Amino acid sequence: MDIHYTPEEQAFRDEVRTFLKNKLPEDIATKVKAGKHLGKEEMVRWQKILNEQGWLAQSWPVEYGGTGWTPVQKHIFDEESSKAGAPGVVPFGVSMVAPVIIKFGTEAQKEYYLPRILNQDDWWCQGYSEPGAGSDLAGLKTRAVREGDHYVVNGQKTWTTLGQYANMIFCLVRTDPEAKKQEGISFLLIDMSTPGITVRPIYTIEGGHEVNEVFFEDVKVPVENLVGEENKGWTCAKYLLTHERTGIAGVGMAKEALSKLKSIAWDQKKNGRPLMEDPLFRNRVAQVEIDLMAMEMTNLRVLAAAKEGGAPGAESSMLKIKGTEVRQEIYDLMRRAVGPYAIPFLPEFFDAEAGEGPEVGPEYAPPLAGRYFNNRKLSIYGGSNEIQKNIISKMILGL
Amino acid sequence: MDIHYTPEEQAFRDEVRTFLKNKLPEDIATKVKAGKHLGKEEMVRWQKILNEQGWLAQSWPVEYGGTGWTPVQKHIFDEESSKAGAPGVVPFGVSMVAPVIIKFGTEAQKEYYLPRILNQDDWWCQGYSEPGAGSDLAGLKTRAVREGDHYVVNGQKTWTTLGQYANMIFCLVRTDPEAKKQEGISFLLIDMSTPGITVRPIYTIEGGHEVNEVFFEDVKVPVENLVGEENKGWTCAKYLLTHERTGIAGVGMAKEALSKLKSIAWDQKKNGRPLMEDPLFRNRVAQVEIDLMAMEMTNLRVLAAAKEGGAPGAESSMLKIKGTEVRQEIYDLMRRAVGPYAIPFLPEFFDAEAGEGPEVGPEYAPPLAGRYFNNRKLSIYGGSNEIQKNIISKMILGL
Amino acid sequence: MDFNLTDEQRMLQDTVARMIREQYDFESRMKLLEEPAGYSKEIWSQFADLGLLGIPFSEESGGFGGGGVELMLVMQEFGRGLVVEPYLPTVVLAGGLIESLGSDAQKEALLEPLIGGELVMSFAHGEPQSRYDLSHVETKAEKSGDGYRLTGRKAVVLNGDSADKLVVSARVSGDVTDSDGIALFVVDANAEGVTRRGYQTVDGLRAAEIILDGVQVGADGVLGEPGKAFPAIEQVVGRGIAALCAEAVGAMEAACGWTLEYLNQRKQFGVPIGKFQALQHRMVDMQMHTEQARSMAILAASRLEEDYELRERTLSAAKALIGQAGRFVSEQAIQLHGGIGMTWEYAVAHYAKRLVMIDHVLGDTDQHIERYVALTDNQAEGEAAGAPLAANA
Amino acid sequence: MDFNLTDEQRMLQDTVARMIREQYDFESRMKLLEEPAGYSKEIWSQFADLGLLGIPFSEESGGFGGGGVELMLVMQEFGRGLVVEPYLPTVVLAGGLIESLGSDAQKEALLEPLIGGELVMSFAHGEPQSRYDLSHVETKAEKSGDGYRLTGRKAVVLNGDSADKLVVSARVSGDVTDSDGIALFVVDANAEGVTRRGYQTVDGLRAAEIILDGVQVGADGVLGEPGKAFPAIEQVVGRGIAALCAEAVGAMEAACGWTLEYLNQRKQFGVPIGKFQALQHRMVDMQMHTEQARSMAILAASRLEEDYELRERTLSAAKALIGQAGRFVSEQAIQLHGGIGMTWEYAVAHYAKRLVMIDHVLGDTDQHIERYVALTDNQAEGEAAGAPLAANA
Repeated sequence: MDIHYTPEEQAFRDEVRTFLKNKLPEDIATKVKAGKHLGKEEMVRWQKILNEQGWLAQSWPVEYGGTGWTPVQKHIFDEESSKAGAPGVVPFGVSMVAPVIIKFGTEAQKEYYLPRILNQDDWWCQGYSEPGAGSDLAGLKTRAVREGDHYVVNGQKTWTTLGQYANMIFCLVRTDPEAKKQEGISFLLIDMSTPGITVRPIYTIEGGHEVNEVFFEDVKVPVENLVGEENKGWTCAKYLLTHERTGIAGVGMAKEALSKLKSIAWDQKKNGRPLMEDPLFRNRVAQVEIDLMAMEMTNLRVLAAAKEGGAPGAESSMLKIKGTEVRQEIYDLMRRAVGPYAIPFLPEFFDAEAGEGPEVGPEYAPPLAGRYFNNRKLSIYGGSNEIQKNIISKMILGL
Repeated sequence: MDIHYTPEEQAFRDEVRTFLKNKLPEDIATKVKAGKHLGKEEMVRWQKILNEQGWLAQSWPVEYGGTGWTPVQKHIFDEESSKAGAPGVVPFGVSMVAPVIIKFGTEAQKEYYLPRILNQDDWWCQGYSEPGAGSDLAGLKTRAVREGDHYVVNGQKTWTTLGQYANMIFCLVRTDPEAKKQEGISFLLIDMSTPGITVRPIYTIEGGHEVNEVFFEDVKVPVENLVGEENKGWTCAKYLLTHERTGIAGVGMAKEALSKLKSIAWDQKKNGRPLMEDPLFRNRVAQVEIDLMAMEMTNLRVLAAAKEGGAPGAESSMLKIKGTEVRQEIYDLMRRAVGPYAIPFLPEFFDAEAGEGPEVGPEYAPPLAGRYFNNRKLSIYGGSNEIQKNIISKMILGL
Repeated sequence: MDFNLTDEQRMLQDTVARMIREQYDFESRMKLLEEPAGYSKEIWSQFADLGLLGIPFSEESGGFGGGGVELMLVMQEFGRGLVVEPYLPTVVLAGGLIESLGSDAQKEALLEPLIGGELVMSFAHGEPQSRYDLSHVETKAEKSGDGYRLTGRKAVVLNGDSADKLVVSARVSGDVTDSDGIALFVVDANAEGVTRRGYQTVDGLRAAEIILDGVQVGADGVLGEPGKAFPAIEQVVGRGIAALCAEAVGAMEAACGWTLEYLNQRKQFGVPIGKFQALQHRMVDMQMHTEQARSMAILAASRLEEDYELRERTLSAAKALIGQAGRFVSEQAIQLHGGIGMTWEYAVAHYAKRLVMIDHVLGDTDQHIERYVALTDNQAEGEAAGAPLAANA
Repeated sequence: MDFNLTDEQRMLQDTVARMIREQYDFESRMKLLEEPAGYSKEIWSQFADLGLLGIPFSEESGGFGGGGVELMLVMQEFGRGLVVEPYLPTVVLAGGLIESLGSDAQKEALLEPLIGGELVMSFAHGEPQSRYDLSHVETKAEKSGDGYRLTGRKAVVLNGDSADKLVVSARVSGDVTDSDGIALFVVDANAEGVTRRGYQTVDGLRAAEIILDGVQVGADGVLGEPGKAFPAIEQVVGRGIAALCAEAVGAMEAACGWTLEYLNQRKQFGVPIGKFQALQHRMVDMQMHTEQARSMAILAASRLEEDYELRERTLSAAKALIGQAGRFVSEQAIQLHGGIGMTWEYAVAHYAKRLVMIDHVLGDTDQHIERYVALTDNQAEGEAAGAPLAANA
């Protein structure tokens, strides 16, 4: 048992650091570190750089252009990326639809879509959730009816993250309404420019626009866009859901957030002293830091098991819960750290460089309340933490 | 709306104070304040004093010797009693079986039992729980078969508090095994000296003996000891369970415990300063103090509603949960306050006056860990806090 | 002890409740945010017509003569409706200071139009470095003619962008955090030297950063004895705290109500999600926090007229508990709703924002527990711990 | 990075696990408490025969040469069995100090019988006023002949009642809480002037108050350089902390195991109570706390040989987290069991007591978070926060 990186892992870490130092655009890193939103151009620019380096498709098999990294290497990459202020890779193409295409797709699908994903030609989004079906995916209602060499799709998807940028969507649709709940579902790839598709923004609690509703009205989808067999889409969906999720704990993001919290708490004054020297506040920061330390170790243990071939299984549910709790706690402390300056709502500060007129509070303050509220989503999406506990109690505990 | 006591209520409080000052035996108060166990003699002695004053039967109708107090008066009495170090009245006779006898008993039963309860001639205990049925009372198995003018009782009761002192037990027994769960149960009064009854102590986590198992083997109980109708015992049980429980929040006890916690934390030193000046510990004490303040107010609101005739109903479940949480937190802080001196197990210190040889830690320390562990029971007995939440979610929230 | 409302109080409660119910549904409220001032002048006039703007003022000042309980009843309904009108800054804070310290002439000149709804005011007190410390005042007031000249900066002044007049605190003597040496001034919001940067707040209200660059105030603008304003500030802020506590209780009730409805209506795996025990128990926890908060709001309202220590200890305890309860209720209301609770279009998100932001106004949980401790340890310990809540002072 | 055990480590683990499984079931363990010394001399001999008493000692000292991981593996199994034998005081603490500071002669005289199971020792360090402060030593050592004379009082000395010899700390110079000026002595437990009051502990172990009334120690009883013992004490206590963390993880596993079994077996309202979602989620929380604790126990074991700051920061972090996790698991294990979990006859109660008491030994959660903060703020902030866990020092 040895928790240290091996010499190879250390060399890899150095390589990642050098790459980030040389290739990560400074404007992007600055925005990420300030907690500001990135636009599409910025995300695409970074993903192109990663692709040039051959580091975009971390979980693909090597023969398709994957990195062949071990879980520990992925962890190192995530950690260094967060630390450097590199944005996370938008997962819908490279980490979600691609593995499904690789596993279940036809040769034609692989040849067409995979290079386009790597080259940033397509922006994918996800059509899973529906208004009536949240954590209960099998209850979905969007219908696809075979008519000749097309499916005709009608229905509605929701919580489609960054759908406003997407030209492609992968969808779960019901192809056999008679079948039992999880049967009769198919996995379709749909071009967003097809007539009949409407995207409507959903504004979230903090005023941001990350998610969308997508409406389908008599949308014609060629049958060759079916992945896997008709009515067997649930297999694809399950594969995707249980597909190894190295980064689910968000250790790198949490560390970055913690480091930002500390710098804010050193800067803020309470009764003339840094807030970081307030015993109560300092204790809370230490608590979450220790919790994060333990979680990182738990994450490494799960990764190591994954490397040995042990399936991460329900352990990733634990990491999801713990990881979101830790991050939510950090965002909460950041909001509280700035006192009354958490109150102003200055959305122009989220994206742009600076406000006009007299500044309002310290530069780091404006996004904090919004970030706290926005990150309530962490314990909701990707299967709410309650659902994760149900999974653990079934899979690990046998209850 | 006025949260102050009326002049009448103030006068009553003074009366209670004077009574306690003059009549509460000092040896008893000292033991209670030190967190030591009382013996049977001490409890009986105090209850006789209360009875002489006419203050023992607080919830009985006046015609049977009750006080006729309002809920606020009962609250005042509880609060002053706790403050003075008066022991709580053992509830099984005066507060549990007596109201059932008054409501459902025959004239003969009332005439015989009620004076004996007031005079401390009988010590009652409760035969409700069974090994197989915890919070699910209706599942009980103890059988009573009518044979001539007797019932023959077979079965087992458990968690019988202070059963070791009792000469009488009131029991729920199954008289009709064919009936649906909650039907076919009867309410019997049983003399503990009847042949076939065995009492076995249950020692609890901290080493104390408060509860017992009671075994019944062909125990003959005269039919005149049936309360209410045969097979309608559930009505008595429900009446008893929902019977107004003024003191359920334990405000007085919590205040006493808090005051003790504070005096311990002022006495204990951490890094050369009183522990009470440690910002983190002080914050925790303040938190629980504020929580208790809110709970007392909630309790008063519920009492006021009860005075106006509004049934306390599920509100008492809220008070039960909150009251036990607050007390458990206080006991936890006391244990933590004394540091390593929570470790020694000195049961002779719980009851006797002082140990031998070199003293072990401060005088107040020995019972604290035991008290913490023993009081884990608070969230379990009388319907666990989980059961209380089920009740609230059904009764108040309609879920 | 008596928790019943008087007939008058019940009438007041009914009046406000009806108005909120009828005119302040969620959609209407969201439209008000787009008004130039961030609230509705029309509704403000209705408040005036109903007498609400005079609630806390004495009858001599033309008010209703209401106490803590009346204020609580109004604010609780405002909390239910997420009311955005500037009741707290105008009526409770600025108005309260004028009534407390103002000369007869000032009261007459200011309170009458304020109660009538024609004059909207704000209390410009907090500063960029003050955090929640009430005595932290860097803004300087220098003698100038028979008045003063004010220089400094005020931060997150609620409704400071649209107020007609401001009550501004400034220091005439002492160190930055001394409670002695603070003075109050009535300043025209458009006076020369006043620069305001207004903005929306996270919870849909309005506030402003206000720069005072040598603003000249005449003798008639000096409120009370210069340098001695702190006790009045503390007392009026205390009333503000009680008001916020009551507002929070109203908002918690609404958030619980929405959540309960959702649990009963939303189905998953074929049953209403309110059938899942883990969610039921969470709902119970929300309700219990709300009840504890309600108790503290009542206690705070009931002790506004008590002596300093008991009053301030109670207010700090109340604000501390309500900050925690509000956060719990907010977070769980969102969590139990799932994604929909995260959306701008859905009321729960806005209740959550208001509740969390209330903890950033007039001192947060941490600050008030600290203050509670400081005020408690001043007293004889035994007394403080064992004193019956309902005991007369 | 590699979480696999070596073959030797796996063998060690299997050996201890088998022994605990076969000889240390709950009933047998409860009988041991009635032994005169509070533990079984026979099992102690078996530990010696299996080589367990030599685990942390170097091969030159006749030990096994094990590191943190080996210690962890042994202690974790001890935690599962609620082992009452004095492994921590004798082997880890007293033995550790002798190996760390002892002369060759002292090592030879003491470690050989200790590893062989013939000599049982204790570390008499804490005092009535020291709480968890390691440098608080009031006991005085005064020069006397070529040795010292010890006067003072030691508190809650684990297994101090039955130990043959004690390692006693006493002050040769400096103020009560100075880390400089502390010396260590080997004292015969029956020496003149030593009075012991032994007692059982809440968790079924034994401890003693020890009064030293002018106890004479010869030159051969002085351990290391007088006045310079503190760094060794800190390091050996650190090893003790790692040991307790591992023991706690074993006990948490057992408590979770009992609870899970109970949830599956106990029926209420006609179904196993493990079908109730609120209880399921609580069980998940217990499991998650245990996993987090396991991670910290591994981290603590892995960093025993790192440099001072990293090592001590990690140990304090681990002890802090494990104190909290242990309390949560204990309280919930009892709660989920209901009444039965409160009974002396049922194992869960005893796991709970051990877990809660571990937080009272060698520093509790509060003390270690405070220490973690002090050690962290010494460092460059950015480094401390962002440093990857697995980074080589």
